[in-house]
Amino acid sequence: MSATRKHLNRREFFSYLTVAWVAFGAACAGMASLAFRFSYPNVNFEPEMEFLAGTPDMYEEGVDERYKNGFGVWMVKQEGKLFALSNICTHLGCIPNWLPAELKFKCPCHGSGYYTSGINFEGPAPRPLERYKINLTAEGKIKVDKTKLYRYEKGQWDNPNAFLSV
Amino acid sequence: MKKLEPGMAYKTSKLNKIFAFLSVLFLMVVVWVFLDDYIRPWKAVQIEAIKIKKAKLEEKLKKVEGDIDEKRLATLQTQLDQASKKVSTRRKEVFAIDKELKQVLKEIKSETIINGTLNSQVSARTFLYEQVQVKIKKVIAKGKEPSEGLFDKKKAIFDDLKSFKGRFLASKDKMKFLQADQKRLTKQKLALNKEVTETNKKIKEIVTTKELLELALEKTKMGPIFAIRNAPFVDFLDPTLKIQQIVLENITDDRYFQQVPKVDRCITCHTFIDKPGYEDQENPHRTHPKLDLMVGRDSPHPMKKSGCTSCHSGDGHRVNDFQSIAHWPEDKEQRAEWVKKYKWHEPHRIATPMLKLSQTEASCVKCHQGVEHIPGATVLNEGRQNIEKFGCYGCHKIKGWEHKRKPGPSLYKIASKVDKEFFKNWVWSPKSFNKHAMMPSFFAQSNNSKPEFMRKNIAEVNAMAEFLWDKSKSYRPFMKYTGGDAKAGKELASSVGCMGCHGMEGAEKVSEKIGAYAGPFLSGTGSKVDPDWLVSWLKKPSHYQEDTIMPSFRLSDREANNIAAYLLSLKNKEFEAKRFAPLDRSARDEVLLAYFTAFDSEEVAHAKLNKLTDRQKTLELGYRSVGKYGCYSCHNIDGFAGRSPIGPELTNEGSKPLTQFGFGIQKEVEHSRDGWIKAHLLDPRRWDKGIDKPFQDLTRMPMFYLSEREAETMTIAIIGQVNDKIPLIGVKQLDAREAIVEKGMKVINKFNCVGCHEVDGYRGDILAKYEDDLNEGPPRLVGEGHRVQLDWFHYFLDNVYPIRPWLKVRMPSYNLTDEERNTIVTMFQYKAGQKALVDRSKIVNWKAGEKQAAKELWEELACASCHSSGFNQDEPQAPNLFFARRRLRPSWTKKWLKDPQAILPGTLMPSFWEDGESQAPDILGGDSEAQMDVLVKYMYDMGTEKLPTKNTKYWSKQ
Amino acid sequence: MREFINWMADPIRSFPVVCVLFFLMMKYYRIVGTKKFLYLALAFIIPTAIWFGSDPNFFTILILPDNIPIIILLVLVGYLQWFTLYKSAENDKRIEAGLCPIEGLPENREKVWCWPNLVYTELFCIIAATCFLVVWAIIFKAPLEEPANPTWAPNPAKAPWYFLGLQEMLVYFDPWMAGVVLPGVVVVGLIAIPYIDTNPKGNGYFTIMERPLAMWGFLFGWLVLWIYLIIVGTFLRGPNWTFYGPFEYWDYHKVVAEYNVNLSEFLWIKGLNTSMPQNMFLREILGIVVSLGYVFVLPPMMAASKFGKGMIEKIGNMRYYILVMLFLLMMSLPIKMVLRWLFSLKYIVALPELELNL
Amino acid sequence: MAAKGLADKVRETQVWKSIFRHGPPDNARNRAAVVAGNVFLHLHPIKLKKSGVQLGYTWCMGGLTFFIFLALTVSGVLLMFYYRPTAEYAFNDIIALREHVPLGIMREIHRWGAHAMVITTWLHMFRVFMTGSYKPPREFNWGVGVILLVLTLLLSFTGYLLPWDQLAIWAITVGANMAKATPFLGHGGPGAALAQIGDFVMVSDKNDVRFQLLAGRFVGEPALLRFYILHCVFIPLVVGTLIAVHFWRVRKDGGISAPL
Repeated sequence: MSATRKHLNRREFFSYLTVAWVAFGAACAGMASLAFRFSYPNVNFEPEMEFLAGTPDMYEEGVDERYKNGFGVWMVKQEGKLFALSNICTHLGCIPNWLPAELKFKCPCHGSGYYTSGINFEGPAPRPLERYKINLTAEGKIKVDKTKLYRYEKGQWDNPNAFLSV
Repeated sequence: MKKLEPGMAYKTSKLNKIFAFLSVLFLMVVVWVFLDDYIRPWKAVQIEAIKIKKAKLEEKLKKVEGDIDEKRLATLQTQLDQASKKVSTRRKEVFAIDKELKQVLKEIKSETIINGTLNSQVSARTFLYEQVQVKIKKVIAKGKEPSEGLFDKKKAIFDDLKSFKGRFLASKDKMKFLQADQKRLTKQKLALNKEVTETNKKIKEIVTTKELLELALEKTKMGPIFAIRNAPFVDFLDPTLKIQQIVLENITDDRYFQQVPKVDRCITCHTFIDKPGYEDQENPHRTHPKLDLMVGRDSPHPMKKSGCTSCHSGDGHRVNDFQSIAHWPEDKEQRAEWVKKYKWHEPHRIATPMLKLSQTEASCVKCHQGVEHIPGATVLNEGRQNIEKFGCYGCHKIKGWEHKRKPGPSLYKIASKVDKEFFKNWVWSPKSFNKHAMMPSFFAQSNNSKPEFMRKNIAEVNAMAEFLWDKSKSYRPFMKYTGGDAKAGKELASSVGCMGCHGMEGAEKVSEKIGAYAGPFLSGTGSKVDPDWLVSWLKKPSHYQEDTIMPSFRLSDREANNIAAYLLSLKNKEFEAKRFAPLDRSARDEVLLAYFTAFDSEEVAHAKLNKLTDRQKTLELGYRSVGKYGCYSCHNIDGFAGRSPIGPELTNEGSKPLTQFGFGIQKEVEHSRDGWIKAHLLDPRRWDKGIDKPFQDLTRMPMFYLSEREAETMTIAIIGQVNDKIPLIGVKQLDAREAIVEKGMKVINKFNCVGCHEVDGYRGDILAKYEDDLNEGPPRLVGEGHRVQLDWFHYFLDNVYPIRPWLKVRMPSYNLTDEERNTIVTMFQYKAGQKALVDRSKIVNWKAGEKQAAKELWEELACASCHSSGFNQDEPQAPNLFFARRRLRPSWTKKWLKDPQAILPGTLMPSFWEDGESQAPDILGGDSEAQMDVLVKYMYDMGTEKLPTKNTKYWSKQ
Repeated sequence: MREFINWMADPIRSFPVVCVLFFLMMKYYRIVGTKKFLYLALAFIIPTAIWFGSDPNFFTILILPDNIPIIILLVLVGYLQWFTLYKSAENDKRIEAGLCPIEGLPENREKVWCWPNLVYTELFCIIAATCFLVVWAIIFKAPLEEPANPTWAPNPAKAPWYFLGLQEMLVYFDPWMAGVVLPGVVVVGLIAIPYIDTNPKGNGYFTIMERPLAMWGFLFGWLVLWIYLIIVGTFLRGPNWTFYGPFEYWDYHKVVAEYNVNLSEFLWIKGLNTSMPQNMFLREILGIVVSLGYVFVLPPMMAASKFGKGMIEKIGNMRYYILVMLFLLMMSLPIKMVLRWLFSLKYIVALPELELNL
Repeated sequence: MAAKGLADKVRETQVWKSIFRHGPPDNARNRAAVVAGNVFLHLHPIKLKKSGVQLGYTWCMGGLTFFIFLALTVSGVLLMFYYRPTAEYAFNDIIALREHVPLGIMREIHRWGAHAMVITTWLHMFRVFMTGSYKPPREFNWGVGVILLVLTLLLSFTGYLLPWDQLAIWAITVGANMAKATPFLGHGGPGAALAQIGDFVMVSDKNDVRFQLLAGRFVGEPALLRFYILHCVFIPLVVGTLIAVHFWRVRKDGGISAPL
């Protein structure tokens, strides 16, 4: 075999091998990404994010815990406003307790404390509790929509959807 | 062979080439997997839906834009400019306020920090203080004296706490002042900006709909963001095209081992099913056609509570293709269309394919159980009425139908009613006597017309007649037919109310319109019954049969004879001429022998047979034949009490696996449950066609000669009988009120009250006869429980007297038990939501001048001109008001006076207070309410406490 | 023609045909094992397969997703069987000529590098298999029927396809034989093969000439008693496990005249024309004797024959008897089949009192 | 050329060298090192007889069986993300796998893979018999192979129940009823009637081998759970172990067979 021929052979060899490995690598990566995608379900069966929470006249001034266990929401009536307060601590996602004697929400995990309004005042919580979208249906029932959040620090609590005037 | 490198089986270059080829192939396959997984039919449907939505929004937007008053908008715009200019002159002031506000905000923030610190200090010290308290208490509890140090500590902490509390409260106070400042300043600032804000508000009012529509339109854009969100692989982040589902906790799917909450994903493709405004689209993009009853948010069956397949059936879990859901086409055209469009084929291996669209109502029964009538389910109700009409429940047990009476008349005393010859010919072919007969035909059908079978059938019919006559009890009519005026009889029969239950020969058209089925169609009666029996029956039906539902019309002897004369004049000569073949003893013995050999050997059977006398043989065959054809299922026959009905139970017919339906060799019958049932109803004997069956195995279900429509509606009612276990919370539960009403409805249906009276819009069949003037027909009962007093009602049902003597149609006297009467009365009471009794003593309490005014009003409105009974001798046109005191409720009477048309549209009672305007403005100052009140009082004041009897002269005051 | 094939496909007729075909194939393997034969066979099989597939009834059964693996199996087995015969024929020709088999040529015994030769080969197979599997998965959906319902059995209720040979055996034997004993014997027999087959030849190369007994025996069991029965169970058994010809519609109501009689009934009722004895062992005496004879008398008798003597000499008594027992048990299936078809024989020994039927 | 330069550079980095302790396998030393130095490849000998790489001789059925086993393990583990072996959810989860779970062919890959493994196992046995490769010294490994074949069938059979549809439950019912007929151990088998002392029935439908297999008298939820555990944990462990033995013995018995 002459030197040139050997050289050519080598180039040919190299290009076939490159194609092979690139295609093989891409196909394997494709398979892996399919497997990755597989782990994200397309539908889920978690509880409804929207629910009806009775009528406005059901609520007394203060914190109402009726919808806390089923839907994770405190209904709070304060200063003529009714709002739906998230029960998830803004620190690390524990569920604070409502202490009626002290008029505050206290998180058992790291001691964050919130006022009735949801504003944090002690412990490590970085920001106030979130409020959910709340409005009245045509029949006068309260509808809480948990997909829409209102955050105090963004000035969203004044949004007309963040509270009901009662 | 080419030279290889040492230690090599193949050339490396060749290996590499193969490797490259396979890798590329592999890559292509992987790409295919991506695409295969990504491309799902429902995505295309959803994209189509977005396009439709977009088009709709654009259309709306155009309309809204057209509606906007451009001129006004322009003026407002200039106003806004002016306002801005004006406001900008106040810049200095605004600036000053802003500065102040900034200062206040700063102070608030700093005070918040102080406040927060103090608050935590207070909390911490409170805790310490409580701890010391507890310590002291514990020491005391041990009976010891706490040390001085402990008290000192307590005091120190308390002082500390007190001082912090004081500071905390001071800080809180300061906060309040600061916040008030902030509020004030903000208000001031706003006031300075007032003109601009207000103009803006006005502009917004005009354009807000437009802006909202534009916003919605923006969402339907399919731009690059849309593409990325729905791109393969990244579509787990937040896709817009996704599977939508409804999870129902209160309705379950049967997994045989377990009930599992139903999951319906139909809305993935039927995107707009619950959204009004898409009625004009083709499926799947169409709005549900009955949004106010089904699916709609405010309907009684909202989508999220009722789902889709709970009514439509089918496999709601599935979304991947049109086929897997088990869609089922309505008819041949749709089938052809689907085959072309979706490559549709009949679903295999799916327990519950979708119901045909026209049969969806079948599912109502799943949840609405134990009711006579399901509002809104028109076709289903019709089917159920047909089941009642043809008495399917007699032979086939259906849960919820147990209370129904036997569909056929009792045969206990048959011998005194018809003669044997008639009986045999009738049983052989009921339709040849009366083409409206509801009795089905067992004989001379497609599967038993062979001479050999006919011979045996004739023997059976003869034997049955002998058997029944043998069992028949004697009955002697209490009246003699003395002859009468047939013409007057016809007149009376067609007007007195017979037609509420019976069709009548000579009035076929009207009969068809009424569609009565509670009693037999009166045709050929003269060829059928004994004259004396007929008169007695007409006069007093319960004399012949204690539990008959046929009421007495309180006919005089003359009237009874006249009607009898008419009915006897109806003859079927052709039928009378028929002579039934006599008993063929050898055929009888053959059939009997077949019965005996079923369990015994030939010899034993012969011996058994020979032991019997000739008469015994005939009676034995008669007994067995009545059992074989199940006559006892529809008729009361002595000796068969307690036998279970002959047909298979239909309670769960709609869930029977398709493979268990015997389609035989009937290839033209559609291979589905409803296909089989309908074919079976139309011709039950068809399954025997082309099959050689022995005599005793022939299909026995008789021929009903149903119309296509009847068969279709009955099929729908039957396929709704499924065994889906719906949890209690999912089933329509009757509340106490509804349960009582339902109980009453059963009685009302039993006695066919609804054959004449329309009860709150339900039936009132005979009214079809009075289309021209409803007031000539039986009164429509609207809110009857509100209209009448219960004690009167109770009395009336037992002692019927004429209330509207000018009507030709008569309220008959029923043979009701006390319980039935009570049930009816309470039903009306609960239906109208009324209290039981009216305290009549409290109705009339005159105030000064009222009675005079009432009298004037009475005269002015000329009440007595129609309600003439008791006032003059004119022919009355309205009920006697002297008896209203016991009969009517005051609250209803006032409502009636106010607007009679609202209660009974088309009534002759005039509205004197139309739209609240009195026609007598000078009485009581023209106050309509007061006028009605006094008139009601007046009526009760003059009325009598006595209850009339049937002999009371209806124009009397007593 | 279709009628004829439907008629022929009935195991009564097709089983002997298959046996004869098997015999011809093994006898004339040198003709079968040529490329020319392969091409001729393909020229015949491919149009035939297309013709079969063009029948709607057969096509419906053919493309049931769960039957796809059987088609793949058939294609592979068909080709590989031919390939085996081809290789064997080639080798046997060389051996006859006093040469070593092809696998024994020095160039084939040469040692080669594992990398890249073997590693690449394996990788190719893996990629090809993956592609094949994925494409298969995309085209054919896995079957899923109605949710499990213990109150209602579908018709036919079939076992997974690889057990259909066993299920077919159930037609001829009681479950304890077909479901427990025979499969057990198959497994034990397979494990025992290397210890019985002491023929040192044919190790590592394809040959028939040098090990005829092993080849004939194994291939009969593999092709006829296993693969053929699976074909029958899959394609020819329909609702109620009734036989259906390949071109026949699976009508749920098809009824086949079938009434089977026990050997004891043959003996007492038909043969001796008396009533059945009360004692069950006396009643079944003929069957018991025949069965015991089959198992205990036949082997020594065979051992006494010339062939048997030769065998014993070669492999010893122990191996001989184990081999014969396995062979007899294997043959019990075709024997029972033939008896069923010829005489409608149900059980040779029928002791339902003891749940012991043979 | 540039690419080649880059490749060479990569090969000279410390990272590459720490992983691959040999140069490109184009000479004898490196070819040996590739196989010996790689945990996945060292199953192979460094050199082998030429017939061992010829597809005409090996059909590669054993290798494919092993590969499919691995593919089934991977796809099976992924399927377990979405499958709950309860009477309540099993069927719905299987529907979900097709209807809305991403990569809708995962179940198909698993099911067809299972069938493919049965086929390749059979064909492997077929080839091994045809080349007489069970002969000494490989008798024991043949036995191991037969057991692996049985286990493969059992794996497939236990998996057949998991979709919890009519096909599954009735195939398993038919299959499990065979166990009922086991002589002496099943209540429908010969000899079972002997195991009875007065009222004390030792072999009945509530204590025989079928009961043990199904944890009940019929195929119900306990059977589903049991088959799930057998299918996903127990049999794969046994198969894995035996595969190791099988491979080990292939090497120790002299590699892929060849004429003596």
